[in-house]
Amino acid sequence: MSSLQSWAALAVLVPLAAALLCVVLPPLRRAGKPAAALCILASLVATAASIYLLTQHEAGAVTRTEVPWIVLGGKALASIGVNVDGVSVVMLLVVCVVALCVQVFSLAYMHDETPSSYGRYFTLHALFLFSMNTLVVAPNLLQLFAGWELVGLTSYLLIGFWFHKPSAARASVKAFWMTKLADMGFVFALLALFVATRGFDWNARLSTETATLVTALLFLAVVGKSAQFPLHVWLPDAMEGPTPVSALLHAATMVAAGVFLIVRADPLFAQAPATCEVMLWVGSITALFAACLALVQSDIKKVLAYSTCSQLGYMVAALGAGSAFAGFFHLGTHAFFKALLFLGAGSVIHAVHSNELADMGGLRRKMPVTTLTFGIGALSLAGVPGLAGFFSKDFVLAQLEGKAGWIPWTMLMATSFLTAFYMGRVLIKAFGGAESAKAHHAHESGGAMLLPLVVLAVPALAAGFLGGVLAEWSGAEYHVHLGLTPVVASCLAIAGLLGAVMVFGRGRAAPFAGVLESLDRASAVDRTWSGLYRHVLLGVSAVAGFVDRYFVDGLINAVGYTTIESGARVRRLQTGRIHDYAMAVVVGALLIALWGVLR
Amino acid sequence: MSQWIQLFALEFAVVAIAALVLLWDAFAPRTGRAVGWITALLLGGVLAASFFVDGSGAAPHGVFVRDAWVVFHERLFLAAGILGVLGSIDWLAMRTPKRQAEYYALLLFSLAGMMLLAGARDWILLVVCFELMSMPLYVLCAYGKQDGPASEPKLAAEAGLKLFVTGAASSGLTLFGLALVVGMTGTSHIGPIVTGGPVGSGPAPLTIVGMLFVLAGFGFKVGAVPFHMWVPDTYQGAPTPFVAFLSVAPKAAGLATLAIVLLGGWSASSSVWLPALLVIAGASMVVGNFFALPQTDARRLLGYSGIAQIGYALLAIATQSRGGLAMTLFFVATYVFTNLGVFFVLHAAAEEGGGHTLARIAGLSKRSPWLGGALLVFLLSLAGIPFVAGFWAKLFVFMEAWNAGLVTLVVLGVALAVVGLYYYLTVARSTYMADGDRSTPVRTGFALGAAIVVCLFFVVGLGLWPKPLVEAANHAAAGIVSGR
Amino acid sequence: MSHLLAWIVAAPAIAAAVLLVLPASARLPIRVVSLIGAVVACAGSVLVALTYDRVAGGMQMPDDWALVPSLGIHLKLAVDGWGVALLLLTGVIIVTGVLASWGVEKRGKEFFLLLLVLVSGVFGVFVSQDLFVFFLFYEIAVLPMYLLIGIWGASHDVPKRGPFGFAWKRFAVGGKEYAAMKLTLMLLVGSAAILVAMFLLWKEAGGTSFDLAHLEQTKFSLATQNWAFPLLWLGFGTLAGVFPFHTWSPDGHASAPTAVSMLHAGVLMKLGAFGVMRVGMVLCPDAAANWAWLVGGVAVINVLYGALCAASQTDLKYIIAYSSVSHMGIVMLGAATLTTTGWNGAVYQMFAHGIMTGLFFALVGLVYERAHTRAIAKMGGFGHVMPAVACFFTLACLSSLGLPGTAGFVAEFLVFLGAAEGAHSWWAVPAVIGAVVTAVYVLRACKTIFWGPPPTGEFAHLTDARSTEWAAPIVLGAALILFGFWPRFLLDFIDVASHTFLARIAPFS
Amino acid sequence: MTLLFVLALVVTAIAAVMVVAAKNLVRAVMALALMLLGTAVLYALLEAPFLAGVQVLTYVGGVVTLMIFGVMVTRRHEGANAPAERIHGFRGLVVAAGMFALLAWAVVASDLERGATPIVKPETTRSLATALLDDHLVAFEVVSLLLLAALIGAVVLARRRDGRDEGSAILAAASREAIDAQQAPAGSAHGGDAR
Amino acid sequence: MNLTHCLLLASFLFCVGVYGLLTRRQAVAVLLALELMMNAANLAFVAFAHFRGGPGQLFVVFALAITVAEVAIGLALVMLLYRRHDDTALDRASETQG
Repeated sequence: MSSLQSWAALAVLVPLAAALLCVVLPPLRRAGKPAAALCILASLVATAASIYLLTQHEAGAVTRTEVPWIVLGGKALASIGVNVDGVSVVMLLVVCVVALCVQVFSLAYMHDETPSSYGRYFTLHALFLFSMNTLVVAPNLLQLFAGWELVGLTSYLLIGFWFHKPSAARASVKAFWMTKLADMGFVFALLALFVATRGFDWNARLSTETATLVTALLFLAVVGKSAQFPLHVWLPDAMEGPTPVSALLHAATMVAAGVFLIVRADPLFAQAPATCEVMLWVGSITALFAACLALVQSDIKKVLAYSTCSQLGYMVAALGAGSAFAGFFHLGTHAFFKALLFLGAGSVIHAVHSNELADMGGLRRKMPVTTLTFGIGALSLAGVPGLAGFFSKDFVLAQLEGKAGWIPWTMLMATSFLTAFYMGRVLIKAFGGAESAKAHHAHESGGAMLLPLVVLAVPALAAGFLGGVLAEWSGAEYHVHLGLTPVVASCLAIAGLLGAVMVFGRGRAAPFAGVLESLDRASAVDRTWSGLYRHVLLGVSAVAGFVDRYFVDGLINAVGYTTIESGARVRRLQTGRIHDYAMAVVVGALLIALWGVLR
Repeated sequence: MSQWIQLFALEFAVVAIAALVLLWDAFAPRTGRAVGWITALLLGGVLAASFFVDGSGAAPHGVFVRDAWVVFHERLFLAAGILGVLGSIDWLAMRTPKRQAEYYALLLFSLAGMMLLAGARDWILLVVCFELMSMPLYVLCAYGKQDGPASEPKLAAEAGLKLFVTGAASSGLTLFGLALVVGMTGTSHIGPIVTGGPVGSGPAPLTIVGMLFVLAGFGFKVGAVPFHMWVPDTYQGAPTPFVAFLSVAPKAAGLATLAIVLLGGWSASSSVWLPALLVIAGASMVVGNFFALPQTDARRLLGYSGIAQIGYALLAIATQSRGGLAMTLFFVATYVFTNLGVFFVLHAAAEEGGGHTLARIAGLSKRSPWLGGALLVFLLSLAGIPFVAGFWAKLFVFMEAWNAGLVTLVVLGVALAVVGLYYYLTVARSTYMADGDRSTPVRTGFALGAAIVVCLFFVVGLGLWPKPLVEAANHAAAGIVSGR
Repeated sequence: MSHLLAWIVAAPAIAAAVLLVLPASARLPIRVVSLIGAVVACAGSVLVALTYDRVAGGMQMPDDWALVPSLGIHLKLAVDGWGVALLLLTGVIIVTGVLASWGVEKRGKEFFLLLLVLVSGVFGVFVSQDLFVFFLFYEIAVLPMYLLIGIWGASHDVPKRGPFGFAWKRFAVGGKEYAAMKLTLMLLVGSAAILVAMFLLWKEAGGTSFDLAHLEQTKFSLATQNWAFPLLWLGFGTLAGVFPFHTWSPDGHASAPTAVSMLHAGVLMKLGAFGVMRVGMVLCPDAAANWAWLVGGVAVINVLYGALCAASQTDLKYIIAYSSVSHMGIVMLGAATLTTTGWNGAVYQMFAHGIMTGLFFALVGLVYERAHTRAIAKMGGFGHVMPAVACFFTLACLSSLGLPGTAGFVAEFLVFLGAAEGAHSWWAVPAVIGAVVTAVYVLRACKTIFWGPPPTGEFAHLTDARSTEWAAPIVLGAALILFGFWPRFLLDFIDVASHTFLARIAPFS
Repeated sequence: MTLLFVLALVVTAIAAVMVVAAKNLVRAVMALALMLLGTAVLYALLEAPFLAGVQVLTYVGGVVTLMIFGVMVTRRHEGANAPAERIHGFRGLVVAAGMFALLAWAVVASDLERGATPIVKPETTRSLATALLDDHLVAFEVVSLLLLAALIGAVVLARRRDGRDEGSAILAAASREAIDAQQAPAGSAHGGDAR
Repeated sequence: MNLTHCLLLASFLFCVGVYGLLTRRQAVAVLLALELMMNAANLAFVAFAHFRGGPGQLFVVFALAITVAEVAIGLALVMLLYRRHDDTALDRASETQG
């Protein structure tokens, strides 16, 4: 077990140790602060390990060690371990850094919680980091699935952190059920893979139709976890959780796990062009649809949630177009600036004590640092040239231009315009314009909250330039090419921003806003899902419950009843009169004799 | 003379005790429990003696043969007799203080009849012993019940008459059947039916009718189905301590007779009687279990359960194998102790509760846990739940029956055992789950308590370690059916 | 220790005997004696697990007493891989069960006495190698269960509806006596079927002995097997909650007191599945292969149907009882696949589900003792007043829906793999859907009870677990996680046994 | 010889039917006596003189008188004409006829005559006695026990409570009846109205 | 004057006895019927003894004793019935049933 694997294992096991300590020693957890310190220490160690790994790792090398986990008949059926290669190292770094920033941010953000729930919060964070790292460094698809489900668990627990709120309770359960429904795909994929290759390795050579089957099933899981079109309804509701949680899980890391799975299982997806085609279309549709919905949200976190959906659509489309690195690069940059945006929103909400954009306005004077960092994030997301977003998004668009049809390309172009447009809207509504009542006595957040914002602002600015280094590590080709797409894209981005300034600068509502608002309220997808749950699932179970209690059980009661009833009715034969008894004796003897003779 | 003494030592002793008790009561009448205890102790002495004087041999002309089979039955009947006496001491002393001796004397006469019956190999001796066993039972059914307390319905005549009329009809049938059989075979020895008919195809129709009439006659005493109607009514009418004895000893004797006659004598011509026996066994199981389901009076319920148990015993006899007969003996032995125990506990609870219905004995286990526990053990043994003797008994019977190929009857028996468990559990439910209106503990007299403890000892002891009784049964069965 | 197995079986029985002598009023001594009996048995089973030679496998630590030599019945004890796992499960469940029922006030002496007799019967079944003695121990569980539910149980009123309404005239459907009687009679009908099959096999094996090893050697004709296997499957299956004969389980477990439902759902239902596999499939390999499609098909119904029924229940104990039926369906599915993965998954699921249900019923017992109601609609926000119970309940829920990192996942995943590998790979689809439906009803119950605003009114001052009540959640919760993270500790035993048993069937399937 | 046999046979048969069909109990008992005599004659014809004698002595002498006593004691209200109604008349007839048909068929079907070996040695009373007291001595002793048991049993059952004998009971009942007869007008006290 | 005739008579007597047993309402009448059945058996015994040899006559001696004993106890029970119900009709004795 060379040193690289031991560091990776450290990154995974230290957070687990921290979480277990907090669980096993309730007084430590209930004390609040010490638990937080322990978990942040664990994240620090993990981040240090990932940075060390980054420095030590030479490009292209893949080192994997596996410990047999389930051994049947001498052969290792399933094994767990660590796999260090370019993709996992970068992802590990991204996850650890964002997690560290969010945890530091939470120190201040959650300070008015009771010590025991404060402790619980950080324990769950440590557990999340462990799960995410397990997923990232997984050597085979089975461990990846394990991390996948554990991440789903921590998302359930963290969304429902304030479990006294009924809406939070509903949102957390909804999130878990939707992802669990989608994970069914993952399980079937694993089964199909196991039947074909008696193993869970993603480098397996499969026949095209098995590859299509496996990849299609995997993609179903990705649609669930990364909130793609039909299964995206749980993400906006997931905003019920504390904002740092939204920042970490529902922006940067967890929802990106789906994309990471496709990047990780690229050898399989390469063998299934049909699935890539589907991914391309689903990604594009999600991007456009989510962008439209983001435009009309009044809650700042919902805007960012739909924006995440839309950007994930981008990544999925990129992977659909066959370039794994494009998706991965956008995933990396998106993680940083979306986390920055969410934390910025968190700082604003903490100051204004409300999520609604209407309550905010003119915060630039009261909260300069937040405004600056939030601005950098917004511009990077919008794709303003020079910032990180521009490089990764345009590389995605460049891939599309080359390989996919023109319709997805145009859809994504429209999305980049809409993205710039709604981000402009947020900037203006929140920071520009006159000061709202609530904004009047808002004040800049403390240092603990601002430090992470600044730390995250750096990669939001500079990450774009690391494209080359990243590509070299993960063995893909990348070059900043100045063709038609980047020019058109950046023009659209700037146009979007200016449009937002013009429209929202003078306080007018977005054009054709009415249509979009009705679109959001009447979001048929959400209602179909709840309808399916309430009427189909609960309806069928009610029928099953009735049938079991009154038919299957009824039948058995009936059998019991008839036996006893027959006993009661037959009882009348015992008349009590002596003649009948004598008659029985004589007739009995007569019958026996008759039968004996006639035989 | 010494040969006679050796052969009939135990029977002489029993009759001697009866005579002693009668004379003692005639000349120095005394009330209280002395008479009962004397009888019980003397019987105990005889039982002990049976372990020392084990003479075997045959009376002249093979009329009576004393072998392991007889010794086994003698000990079984003596045990049942002792427990029967112990059980009735308290009741008699309370009910008919002045006329106790006759009860014990009649009981002992019936006991002597049974003991002789086991060894009879001649029709005359068999019939006479059979009647000697039956007569006292008719009387004891009505004993002390004609002038009981006002609350208790005076069912003396009814119980006695029902048993008497069916009994007399059966003995009429038996005698007439016997006349035909003895006439056709020309000998009074219980042996194989020599086919008198010229063509030698099989016994003449008249002999067949005779044989089946005799089978019907014995069916009555055992309480098998067509002849079972007297059982529930007599159990309800007769005094409960006596019913305990009535439900056990005569049935064991009846089964012994059936074994002697069917397996010992007529084993060659089984084609005549086997189908009838199988039908009777099956019918007894079905009727016994189904009629017991709705019963609310514990005595009637146990009556029907007795009929069902006899169905299983007849199934074991129908196997016609030595193992089958051995398991019949094992089954009968466990049934004796179980049923005695159940009735004694029921009697104690009813005396205190004021009635035999399940409602009156409700909450017994709360009032006196030991008594409730004992009743539970006995019910388990009847139902065939493990680690009490009944479990082994029932399973061995089914095993041997299956081994002999009676597959359908075993399946029927196993299924009906489930029905059986239902009504045994209704009794357990009333004692354990229902809460009766009384809270005072049930006071059993010392004698009744002793009897219950002895039964409990045997039922649990045999449940934990059945080996000795199984071996004794095998050894005894060899006397009748040689070979496997 | 020479007679280790005999000690494990006898320890609870001896404790019960000691209880007989103790006066009913001696509250603490009764509990201590019962605990000692349980702990000795549990320690014994742990010792067996440690000393069992995994490499060699097969029957170990044999003991033999001639019970009825003339009929070839011997009290022959030995333990195989499966036995080790299930002994461990029984040991853990009985210790936690005794601790969970520390507060039983009504007729405590008889309660513990019956509980110990019940568990010594269960231990007996897992180690007996003589079919007759196997049946004897199997039957022992019948009567204590009846009394335990009948006396210490709790009743529900089930409204009279549906075509078979007339039965309400004679039975108080839903009451504890009704539930006790139904459970006992249905299990006895099952044991009647087993008895008939037992005779079938015994007769064809020469009618000399009931020894399982002897029966395994004899090659049974296909006709006998085609009769014996269905009987054994339905006989033992009734106890394992196989579809049409499962209706005793919801009523029985919902009415039973905590420790009894822990023991019954946790261990006795595994007895049924163990019986089907160990006696049914091993002794009648050809029939097992022929009927596998039916066993699997019914198991699939069990999984889905059980989950759907559970989703429609409003009473907490009924939800868990139906979830037991659904999870036992997974066990039977694993058995029906006739693959080593499937069998290992099945036995592991027996263990995992045993722990899970034990934890569930222990927690439900805690909630019921405090809130005195089981209707989940009335409850809400209990997480505030009893956080520990909420955490452990969530852990149990996660294990039952098969979250990786809990024992439930390992078991279910192995069964899914086995199903996919086996002859009818389509079985895996409904099984996985069943797991999703389980997720729905389990988390819905958890949300309704523990989440939401803090309770007001009568539930405001409910307390968390106290003194002995901590034992069951901690021990069982830890076991769920331990055997979820590191399954090899148990799986090696189970695997050894599965291979030896399956070798008999492999050539046929 | 055969004439006497046929006569005895017919008398016995008719008497038997009379026993069962008689309206009046006393007449039924008399019919029984006649039947027993008929049987005794048949025994004599079948060279069983000892049995004929015993039959006459025990049955006609003992049992019939016992029956008369039974009737008299229990039916004293009606005196001579105690009614003897019948129930289930038809069912009883069907069963009895069925039984007779079976037996008759069996007797005829076994065609006993063919193998009729000549009577080797007639059974003399002496040979009967030796058989009784030699071969079947055990049975003889047991019968004595049986009779003793029956005796004790009958006495125990029939005795009034605590020794008051039967006679005084009858007298007391009769006197009470006389007093009632005077007070109550004619009204025929028929059947056992509860005293 | 042969065996068949005697047996036919015995059977007839037996069946008349059975008829009496099943239909007579009075207890004493039932005893008479029983008496009839026993007597039929004795007749059969004697007939067989006469035509076929064999221990028939010995049986009769014992059968007589048994019958007498039965009648004694029967009458005692009838006395009880009378004392309880003031009437010797057998169907009075039907309080226990079901």
